[in-house]
Amino acid sequence: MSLLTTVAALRAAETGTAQPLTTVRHAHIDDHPVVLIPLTLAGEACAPLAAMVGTDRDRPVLLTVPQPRDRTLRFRFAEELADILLPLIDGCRTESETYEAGRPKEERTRWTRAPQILVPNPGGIEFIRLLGRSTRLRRTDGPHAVAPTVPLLGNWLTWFADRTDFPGSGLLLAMTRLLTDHWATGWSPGENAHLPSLLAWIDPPPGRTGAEAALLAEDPAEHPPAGPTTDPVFDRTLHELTAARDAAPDDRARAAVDRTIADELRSQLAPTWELMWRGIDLLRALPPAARVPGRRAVDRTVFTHYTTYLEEDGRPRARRDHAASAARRLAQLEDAVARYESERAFDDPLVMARYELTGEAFTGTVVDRDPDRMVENGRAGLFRPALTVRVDTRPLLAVGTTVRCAGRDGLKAEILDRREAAGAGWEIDLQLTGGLGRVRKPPAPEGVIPDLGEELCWTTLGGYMTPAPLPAEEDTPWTHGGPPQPYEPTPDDAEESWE
Amino acid sequence: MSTHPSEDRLATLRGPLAPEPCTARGITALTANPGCSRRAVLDAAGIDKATLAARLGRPARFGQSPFALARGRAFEALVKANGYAELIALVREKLGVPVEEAAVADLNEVGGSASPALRARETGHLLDRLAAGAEERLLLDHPVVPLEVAGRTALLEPDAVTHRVDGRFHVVEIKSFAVIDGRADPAKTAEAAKQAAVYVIALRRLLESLGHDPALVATEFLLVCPEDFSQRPVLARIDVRQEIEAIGFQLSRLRRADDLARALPADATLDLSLRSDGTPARTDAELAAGVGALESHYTPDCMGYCDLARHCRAEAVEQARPECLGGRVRDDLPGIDSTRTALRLIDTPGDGETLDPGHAEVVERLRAAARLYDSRRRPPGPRLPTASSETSPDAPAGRSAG
Amino acid sequence: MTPSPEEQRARAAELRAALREAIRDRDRALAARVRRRLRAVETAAGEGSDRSDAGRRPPARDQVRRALVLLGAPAAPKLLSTVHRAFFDEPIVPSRIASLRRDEERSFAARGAARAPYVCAALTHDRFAPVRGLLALSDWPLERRILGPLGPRVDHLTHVRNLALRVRDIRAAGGTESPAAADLLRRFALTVPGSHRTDDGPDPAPDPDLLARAAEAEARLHAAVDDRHRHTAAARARAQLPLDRQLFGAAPLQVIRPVTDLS
Amino acid sequence: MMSFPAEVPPVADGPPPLGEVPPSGGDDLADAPPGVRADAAVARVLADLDTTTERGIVVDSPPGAGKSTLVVRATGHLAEQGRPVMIAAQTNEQVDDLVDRLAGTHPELAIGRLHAAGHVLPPRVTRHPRVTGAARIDPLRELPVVVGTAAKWAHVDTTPWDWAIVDEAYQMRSDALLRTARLFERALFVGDPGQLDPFATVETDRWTGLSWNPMSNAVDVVLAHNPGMHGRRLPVSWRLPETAAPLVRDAFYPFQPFVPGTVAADRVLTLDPAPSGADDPRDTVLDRAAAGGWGYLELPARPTLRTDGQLADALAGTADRLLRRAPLANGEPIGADRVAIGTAHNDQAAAVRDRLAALGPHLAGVTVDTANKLQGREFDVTLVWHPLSGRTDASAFHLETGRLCVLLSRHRHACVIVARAGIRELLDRHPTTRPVHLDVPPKFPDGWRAHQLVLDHLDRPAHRVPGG
Repeated sequence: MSLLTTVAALRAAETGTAQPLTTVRHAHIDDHPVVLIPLTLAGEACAPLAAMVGTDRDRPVLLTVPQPRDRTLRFRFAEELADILLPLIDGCRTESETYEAGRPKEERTRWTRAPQILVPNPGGIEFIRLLGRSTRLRRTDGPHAVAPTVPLLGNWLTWFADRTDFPGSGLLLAMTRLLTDHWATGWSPGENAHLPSLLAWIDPPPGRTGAEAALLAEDPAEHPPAGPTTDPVFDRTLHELTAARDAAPDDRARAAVDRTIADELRSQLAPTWELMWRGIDLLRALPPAARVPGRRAVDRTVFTHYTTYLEEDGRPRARRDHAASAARRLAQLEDAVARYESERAFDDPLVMARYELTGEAFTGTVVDRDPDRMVENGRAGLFRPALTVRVDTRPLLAVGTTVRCAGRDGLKAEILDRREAAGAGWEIDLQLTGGLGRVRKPPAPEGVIPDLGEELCWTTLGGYMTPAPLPAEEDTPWTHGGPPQPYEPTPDDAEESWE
Repeated sequence: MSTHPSEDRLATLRGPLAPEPCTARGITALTANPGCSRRAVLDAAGIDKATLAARLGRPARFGQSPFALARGRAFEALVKANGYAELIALVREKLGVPVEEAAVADLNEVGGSASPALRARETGHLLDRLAAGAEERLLLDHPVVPLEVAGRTALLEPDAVTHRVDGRFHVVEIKSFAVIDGRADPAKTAEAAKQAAVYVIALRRLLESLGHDPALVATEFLLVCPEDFSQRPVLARIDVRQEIEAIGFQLSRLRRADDLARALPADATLDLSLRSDGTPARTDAELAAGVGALESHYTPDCMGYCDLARHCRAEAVEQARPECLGGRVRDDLPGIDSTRTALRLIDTPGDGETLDPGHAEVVERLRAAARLYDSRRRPPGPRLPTASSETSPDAPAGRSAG
Repeated sequence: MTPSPEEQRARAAELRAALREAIRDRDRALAARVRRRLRAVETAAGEGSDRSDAGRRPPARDQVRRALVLLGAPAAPKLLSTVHRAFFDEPIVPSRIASLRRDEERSFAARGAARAPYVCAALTHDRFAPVRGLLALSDWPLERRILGPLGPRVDHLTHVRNLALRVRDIRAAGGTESPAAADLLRRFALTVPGSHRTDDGPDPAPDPDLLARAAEAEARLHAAVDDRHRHTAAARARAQLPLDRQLFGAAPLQVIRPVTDLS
Repeated sequence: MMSFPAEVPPVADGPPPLGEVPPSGGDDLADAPPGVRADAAVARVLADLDTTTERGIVVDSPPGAGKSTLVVRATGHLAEQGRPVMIAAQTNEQVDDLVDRLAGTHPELAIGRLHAAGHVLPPRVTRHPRVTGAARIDPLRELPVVVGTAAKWAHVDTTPWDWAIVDEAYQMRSDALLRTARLFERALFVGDPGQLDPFATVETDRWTGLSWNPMSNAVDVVLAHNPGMHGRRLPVSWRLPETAAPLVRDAFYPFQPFVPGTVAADRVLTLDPAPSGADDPRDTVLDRAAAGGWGYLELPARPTLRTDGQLADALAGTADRLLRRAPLANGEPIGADRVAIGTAHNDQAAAVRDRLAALGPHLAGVTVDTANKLQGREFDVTLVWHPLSGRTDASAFHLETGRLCVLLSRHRHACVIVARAGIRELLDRHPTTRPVHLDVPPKFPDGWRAHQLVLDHLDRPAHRVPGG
């Protein structure tokens, strides 16, 4: 968030139309995203009620649980969902490519595709997390046996939910977050969590402003909530229907009620299904940012790792992280946050503007350059070409700060001086300390040192630290409780009644 | 400092209807947006905000699902079924209550009557005897405890109270939200903790009025929830000293509502009563004027809990108040009370208006941001008049875009 | 022309949406009208619930009595229903238990002890009011039907013991208890100390004999105080109440003062 | 005045929250002079080092209670017995300070300073002949004492030490301890529990309630897994003057009572008289602070930006007035380097620095920094930008107890707080509301109450000066 966002929101409120927060799209939108809209039963931790799911806009699949308190019907839902999702996940494993990674570098293989699930809102992500949790520990034998696909689905859903916390990951995304990352509305963040209103702001129907359309879109009769919680008034209908189902004298009557329940649930889900695809259209219309494919490659790599894990080990994740795995995940998350923040700024001048406003970046024109500058350091001296950059706003970065150049990967400089320029603006003296190739004396390779008159953005963003190693799980020290018991699913996990 | 005149004032505002009963949930709401004068007066006068909102033309958009209500009732019944078997097992296992302790008192009814007043009296007698050590009860089921709130007596009903845990009374709250892998929804747990804190305050005042040490009521409560995805109950002890303090503080400044009510115009009314022929005693316009005379402190969070929020939001949008866009925007526009003013200050730098020196700094920053924003943004608006036909040419023609 | 099933279903869906709108607008009159039309359409489409199935089931009275005899102490409708399903194959419809006690009271008033035993009330030990939601048998002595502070616990232990013994007997006769009965036993075992063979967690299949003994052991701890309560109260009740009140409980207390006046 | 219903007891009367270090150390000497109590507490820790059968000791130290002295003495104590020790602190600044003090106190001791490659050791370290700096552990491993940052230790691979000392342990994140714990068998953890918790750049409650939550501080984690460990406490603040210690203790350390090591007469702050005729609130507030230890300059109420220019002016101007009036601490001149201005945010610090630079070079030595960066530091006089000044709401960040505690406990003589009026009303509107997690006891004192207590104190006529 930034003052820039505030300006965009003010303009949105003024014009009644959502305003862009980016110039490009920073998320990967797959060619074949799986759209999944879950509904759950009110008052329960995770009792699936229905879901609309599929990769084809014109062929949504409706799954329903006509009596959500019935354990058998719940597992039938999980099985049906598995029957849809697992082949789609498997379908990503058709082609592979090689890439170099590791230290020392080695050649590795990964799939050329990875799945992408889109849900309407963060509540949808939470549903996936909980459904994953409630199915991955099930046993496929014994008195509470479930179909083998159910715990496998649980593993996958858990994995998706775990990955979605990493900014920049495109494996499981919430539409409201995607849209609010790219547009500002004239409403508050809480109200923007309502998908129908949010889309109305961004793409209002003809003849209405976004603000008017958003207000109308709050009517639950026209625009049912995008799940997973249902409209409490709709629940009254459902409550009567499930009661009728329970009282049905025979299978034929029960089947009739089931059909009615399915119709009613479809009426609640269909509008959101349409909204999801409109959101996808809006996002696809934005040009992708330069670093989106790179982040998608990370998704494909972790997807490849997980498919391998499932084949070679396949034990479900434990209920909670142990000390070392928690710390490892925290380090990865902090690294991902830093990378994503700076990558977005490097890819998008409108995002970079947020950092310029806070003084963490500046854009200036090269007004002087000394491409052959050497500074004294022992016998050889150091090759440190110098630039003077003219900026409009008062520089806030201190002398000695290291900055990176937004347009030129790897080009790094140190601020030597800053002063008010004669006439207007300010001048900043920089010496280049990195990104010069391997040369140790002039001349620098062609085109590396910015030219006079070139306008470039410099920023403190972009320096990453490799976190220090963590102990293996079995070496957890006494300060953190010693080595944990390796996780084995217990009969209790499997038995945990789902009712 | 008699409160009578102002109580009369609040009663006059309300008209002939009986005040809305004061519940624990209502009291915990005191800690949500305590800066809102409108809400303070409406609550102190016991006005039915849902009905009021409907009369003002913007009925509240939430309510409870029959499934959620049924689930809540069913779980409490399960925990208390079979002679409180599950609850007794929990306090024995988790809190080390000895097996000898199994006496209970069902205060849902007294002598076959469910009258809250009778139950409150019975609860008082029993607590008195328990505190004095004359009797022993492990559990009191649904005791009724009075609490004086703004001149009215609220009769509060904790799910249960245990005695005999560490020698103190503990409030027990039975909630149907799940504890999954040891974790519960922190917002729901916080709401339960606040309610428990109200009960603790009420029990402490009751014991004190009976001449006992109020510290006999523990400052932690026992939360019973279903575990994971099952119906099996689990118990957690939660320290509510901070909640007791926060709610105690808000209770102590309730007098504010009286002062606010006294400042209203003489003809102001919030009377929702109906005449004998079923028509409203006061017109909607009169009600709107009465509500309008009370200053609101709208924030988007209000939409989550206040029945009147949609009315207040419409009012705030009308006035282009910055808080409509969220706390973040409001913080960026300190001292500027409308987004229209903010935009005018941004976009007309040379209109000769002398800036308030306090605003100068704000405006300078906003202008810098606006300059950058306008120079970097991509063209506004969607570029998708016929998006669907671009991406999927075979799409059926009838699909609606709205 | 009669509308097709599809048309009827569509019509019902429309009416349901209209009903929701009426509820949202708090228009009760409209809601009632729409609801009537909806019922009509649903019935025509054969969707509505058919609740006229009473004739195919044995009278609830007999079912409740059977479950109470097995349990041996006053019990709540939910438990009676569960027990009946677990040990006599079918659950008792809860709605039919609800009215049972009142029906029995009327029947007793009309025909006296002729139809005994009646399904009657358990009584509170202080005011002899009918205990909320508990049913008992009229041929049980008052001592068994009066609940003091320890009464709910002791009665639960009685239930546990009797059900455990029944399961033991079923097994002894070479049979197997129903899954519902096994489930009930497992749940009950969690509530009685000493009912598991090991300390490391609940037993997935508790030993009925051990469970019965554990329940008896805890009941013995409470017996002295509980029996005293029951006997004293029963003696008082016999002295104070006519026979019908001894069976169905004293009339409820009257509220004398308004709710808000507690001082 | 704030009024609480009589039935609700003040929080301080309750039992200490779970997981709190049980108070011990020096309490049996409650009536003894501060010096005796402090010595006894240190002696007890040293004895623990020799005798404990647990894997460690935790020592809680309120502000200025001789934490560094304890670390130096514990190091000397172990070295005397020929027991090598590794020391981990949290920042290079802290490590360099510590090395300087260690080498000054024990000039005979060979000390290794483990640092990152490319790090340039400051003169205060290099001036000691027995200090060896290195970026790798090999040349230092056999020295009796090796000091480095926790971040550097995390990359070290060598045989474990018998004892480690972890300094500023409450500032160390649990995952940093996890990375270093393999390097020692036992450890002495020293730190100030009242300061800011370490932070992470991600928000998640995935690990809340876990005893090994990687986002907790090191002490909480180590105590959760070693409940038998000794909890000790340093009972005397040598820094805080008699005017400050009771307020800081009541507001921030309700369960770790301590006393000031000095009396008012030991801490005399004198200023030249204010220029005659000028009734400048900045001078008045300085006079109040000199007389009573606290000054509260209250500017007119107004919602402001975080970087309230008038507040920055007032802080810089007051610092300017202070240094122009030839301040003396017990007769010794107070230089700009003994004055600090504390803020909540970096941009506030930058705004103050700009103003100071504009007022002249005599203010160049004044330290201006955020609470996070002022942790562990000490000055004669501090000026504080009140975290709630000009705000329209009181967020958890701004209410955080540790932030206010750091800001109000850096001074030896006097502290001037500058704020917009209206904080009382702000607090009234924003009572504590915390999300409640199972197995996570509430933190005491909570920020709301601490702020109330501090404001009650500052609002007194002896301290408060209306400004502007």
